[in-house]
Amino acid sequence: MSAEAETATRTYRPPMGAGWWTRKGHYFWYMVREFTALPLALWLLWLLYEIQRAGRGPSGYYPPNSTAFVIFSAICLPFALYHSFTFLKLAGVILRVKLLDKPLASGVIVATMFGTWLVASVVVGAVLIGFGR
Amino acid sequence: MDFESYDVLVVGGGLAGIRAAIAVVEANPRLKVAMVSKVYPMRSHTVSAEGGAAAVLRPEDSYETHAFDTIKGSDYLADQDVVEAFVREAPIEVIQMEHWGCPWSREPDGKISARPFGGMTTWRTCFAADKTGFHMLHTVFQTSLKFDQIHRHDEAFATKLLVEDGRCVGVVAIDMRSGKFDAITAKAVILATGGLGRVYAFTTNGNICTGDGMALAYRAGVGLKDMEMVQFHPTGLPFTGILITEAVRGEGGYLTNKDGERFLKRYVPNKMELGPRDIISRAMTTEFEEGRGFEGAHGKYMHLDVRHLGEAVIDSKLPFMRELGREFVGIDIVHDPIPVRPVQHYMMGGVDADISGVTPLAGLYAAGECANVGLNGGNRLGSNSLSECLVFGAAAGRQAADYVSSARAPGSNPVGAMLKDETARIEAAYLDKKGGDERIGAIREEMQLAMDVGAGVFRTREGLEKLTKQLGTLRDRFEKIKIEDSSRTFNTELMAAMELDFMLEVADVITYSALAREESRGAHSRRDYPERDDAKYLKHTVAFRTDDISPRLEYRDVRITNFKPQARTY
Amino acid sequence: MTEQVARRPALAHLFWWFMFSQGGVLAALLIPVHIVVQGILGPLGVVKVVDRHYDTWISILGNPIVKLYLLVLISLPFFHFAHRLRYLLVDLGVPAAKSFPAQVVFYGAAILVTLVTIWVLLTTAPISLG
Amino acid sequence: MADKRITIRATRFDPEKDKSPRLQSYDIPFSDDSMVVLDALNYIKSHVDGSLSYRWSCRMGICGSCGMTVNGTPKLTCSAFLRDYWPRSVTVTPLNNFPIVRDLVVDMEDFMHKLKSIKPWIIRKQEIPLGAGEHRQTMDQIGEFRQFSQCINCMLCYAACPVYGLDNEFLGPAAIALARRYNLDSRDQGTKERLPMIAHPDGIWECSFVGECSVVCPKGVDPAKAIQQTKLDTTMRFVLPYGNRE
Repeated sequence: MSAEAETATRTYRPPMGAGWWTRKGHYFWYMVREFTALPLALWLLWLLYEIQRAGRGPSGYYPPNSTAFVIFSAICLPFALYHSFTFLKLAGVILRVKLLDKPLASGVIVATMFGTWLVASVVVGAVLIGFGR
Repeated sequence: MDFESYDVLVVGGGLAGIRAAIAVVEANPRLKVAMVSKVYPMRSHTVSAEGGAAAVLRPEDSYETHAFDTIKGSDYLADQDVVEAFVREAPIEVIQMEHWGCPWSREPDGKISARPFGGMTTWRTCFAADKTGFHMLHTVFQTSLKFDQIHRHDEAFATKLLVEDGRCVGVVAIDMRSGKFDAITAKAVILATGGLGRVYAFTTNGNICTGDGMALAYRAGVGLKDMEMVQFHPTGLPFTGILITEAVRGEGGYLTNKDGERFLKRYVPNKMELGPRDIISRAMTTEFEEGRGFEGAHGKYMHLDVRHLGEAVIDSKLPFMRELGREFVGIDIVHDPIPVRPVQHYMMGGVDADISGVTPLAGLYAAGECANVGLNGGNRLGSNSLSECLVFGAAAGRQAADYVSSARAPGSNPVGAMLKDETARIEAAYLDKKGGDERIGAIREEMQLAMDVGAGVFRTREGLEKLTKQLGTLRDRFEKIKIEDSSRTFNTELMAAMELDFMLEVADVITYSALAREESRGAHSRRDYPERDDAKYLKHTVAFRTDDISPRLEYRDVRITNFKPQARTY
Repeated sequence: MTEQVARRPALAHLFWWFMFSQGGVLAALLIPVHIVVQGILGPLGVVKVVDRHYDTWISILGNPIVKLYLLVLISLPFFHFAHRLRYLLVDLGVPAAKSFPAQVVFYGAAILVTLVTIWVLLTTAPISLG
Repeated sequence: MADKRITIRATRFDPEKDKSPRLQSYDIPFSDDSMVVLDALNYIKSHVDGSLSYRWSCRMGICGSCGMTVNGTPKLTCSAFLRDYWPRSVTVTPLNNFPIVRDLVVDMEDFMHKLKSIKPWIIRKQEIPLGAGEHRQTMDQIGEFRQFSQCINCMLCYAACPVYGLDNEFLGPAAIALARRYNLDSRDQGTKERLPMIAHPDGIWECSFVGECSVVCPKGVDPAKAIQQTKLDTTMRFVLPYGNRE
């Protein structure tokens, strides 16, 4: 079609609307996935604050145990798990690993990702608990 | 008045058209090419071709056998010099497609693989799984994008060939988007508009296959050759007409009737499922008539059975068939037989053209299904048509490029007048017409059903004569059609009306050509003349338009070189 | 399309996406266990956790490997978060979040968090291998 | 059996008359269980209202022209069966994220430009002559790109992509998948030449991996995967010391 014709006819462009992500379950869960960044960021900032607080010396240190904090963590946890689950699954799908010149099935890669998650969690958990008193 | 002017104009954006356009700029990179297509090129019906493209590539194979298979398949109606040139060019074109990126299926050593096909004595059908046409079309279309000399006019419908001083100098086309009429001029025009399957009700052809190019040429005074030769493919899905590729039989599928019997042993005992399409379609029709077909909600059918091939072979060689079965019939071909019945598939006939696509009208060329270069005769062998599009598309492109180096540019004065006349004609006939009450859809459906009955697998004098009367009545009713769509923007109803006008024209030619050929040859099977008659009809029918209802028919000798006609048994 | 000629791979985008993906992996692998142990089980007294007592906490914070681990754990995910939150704004109909100033703000914040983390880790507990 | 009927609501828009699109209702016979949404539209055009405009051709899911939004989801109408909706009504609207030209017809010129911009053809430093025969390529090598070569340009992925909907500058799923198809072809040497377009700010980086493109793709192309893999490969080219090679 010539450029002239393109301008000669009017088209209608339906507006997208900021609420597009409410139209479909898949879009909604995508937005939830992206939103996980916010609670996780807040939780890490708390951790950073905790570390900084330890630097003020032994006299004023008290362990973190307010109910509000537990509730905050409990809210963050599902977001963290959702992030882990989606990220590892999607990363597993897109990664291409060749073993002996044969491409590895993505199911195997996803399983490996989840396995790594499990091992990392056990190791970190063991350190956090093992050095506790 | 100034018009967009090119050196070569290609009408049609399928495999033959795009191949021709590329051939023009390869022959001379300074040439400006226009490609006018009523759809975006990748929608062209080449996309639906499944099985493969024939070419002699394996050392065990030979040009002679490919030529002989093609000529025997044509029931000796092919021009043998054309076939001999074709079989030599086909491998070069298949390699060219490979260089352009076509994902041909391969042998373990990385060479292009081949599969057996109906009527071919050896494996020579190159394939890209079972989406060969799709892959070839997208490959050649995407490759064409690198040539800035090719200017596309997508979704522009050509309504008339511009003829000035006895030579073709362009087309009048309506831009679908704006509804604007334009004269697109060029020193040469290549028609590559594809087939006319929509003349029939039960067809594998897409909605766009309406014989436009044939009608355009016919109206410009060019003859249509061998139009009685309409191919019926044995294996279409009932109701939709979706094609189940011959490759299913090539890979070892069985055709069985309701008694579970491989009935082809009575018709083509030596080739069985690898017999040619015309004979197998007749065999199936005969079985139906004798009560050995399955009865279904959409008519009689046979079983095409690939269950014994196993899932691995099906998934590597016939994945699209499995997809189609799942998607459109709700069966898994790994576990269920496929219901099939004969379906209109291809037009052997077409615009009278020679080995280089040259038509009798100076400056006009034709290639692909819309042309008849003399390759397919009375029956085309499966997988010859994709190769034909490449070989003769390229030939027409080269020939046109050569011609335009010495041709002068069309003058704008007569073109301006012709554009005005054509615009006035269409406006009067369709857009500004008042008082009509006939629906396009109704006339089209009646034409299609009448063609199915009157000009189907088997024909008779009574049937064909009745059909000419029906078509005449429909033509009269067409004069009284009503266009409800008054908009200029993307008026598909106007396009459908013009397509129907073209279809009524070519349907007439099919019918009169079939009526006059009083013998049975290839796909043209007359109940009243069941034998081939070489003494009278080893000839091409060439139909010319007259002011009368019926065309004027001429006969032209078939060119025989090395293969004397003999009985055609398989 | 004449603009095509001027097009170059966007190396800045490439770098930020690389950081985003690294941060995403780390966040996915490590954050849940920290939340579970330090955020829920510890405060509820279900298990003994290293941050429940000043001396265990400060001694482990002195370990250079732990410092490095915490730096990676805290800073890298922020590049992930910055990227996601920037595009979350785009998704919510704020195309300005694609602009260069927005990139400076979001990725700058991640860099800032990294610097603060380094400072906190260096000033909190003296490095000791004990 | 009583005559079954079904209600089809279709978008009508004539730029010469209408300011904005509206829905028109048609009550038509649902005479055969094999009927698809496209058959319903064809029935309307042939028997009820000849002015309804839409594109279609092969009605076997390969030409890619009959993509529309059916009850909110982008679909090829030739393979969307009425029986899956009946007795509910079926609402057919044009593909989202494209300008509407007329009724159910959208403007896809934008994609045609984008397709060309990613150089979807084999690029070689040195062409081999035709006389030398074919390039050797194993089925495993074809397997590397086969999935991405299945794209029929039906535009369902663009209609499903909110990134494209929010900003049409985004190169989009099909174009990137096709670029990857050529990049992964053992015969091609053009990855570097395609890079400026692919790794452009409006290219792969804009994709936030919503993934709906892959959900709606009727041919299993998985453009989302193609895009993320291209991000990863492109990043590795620059991050790994030996990455920026051809």
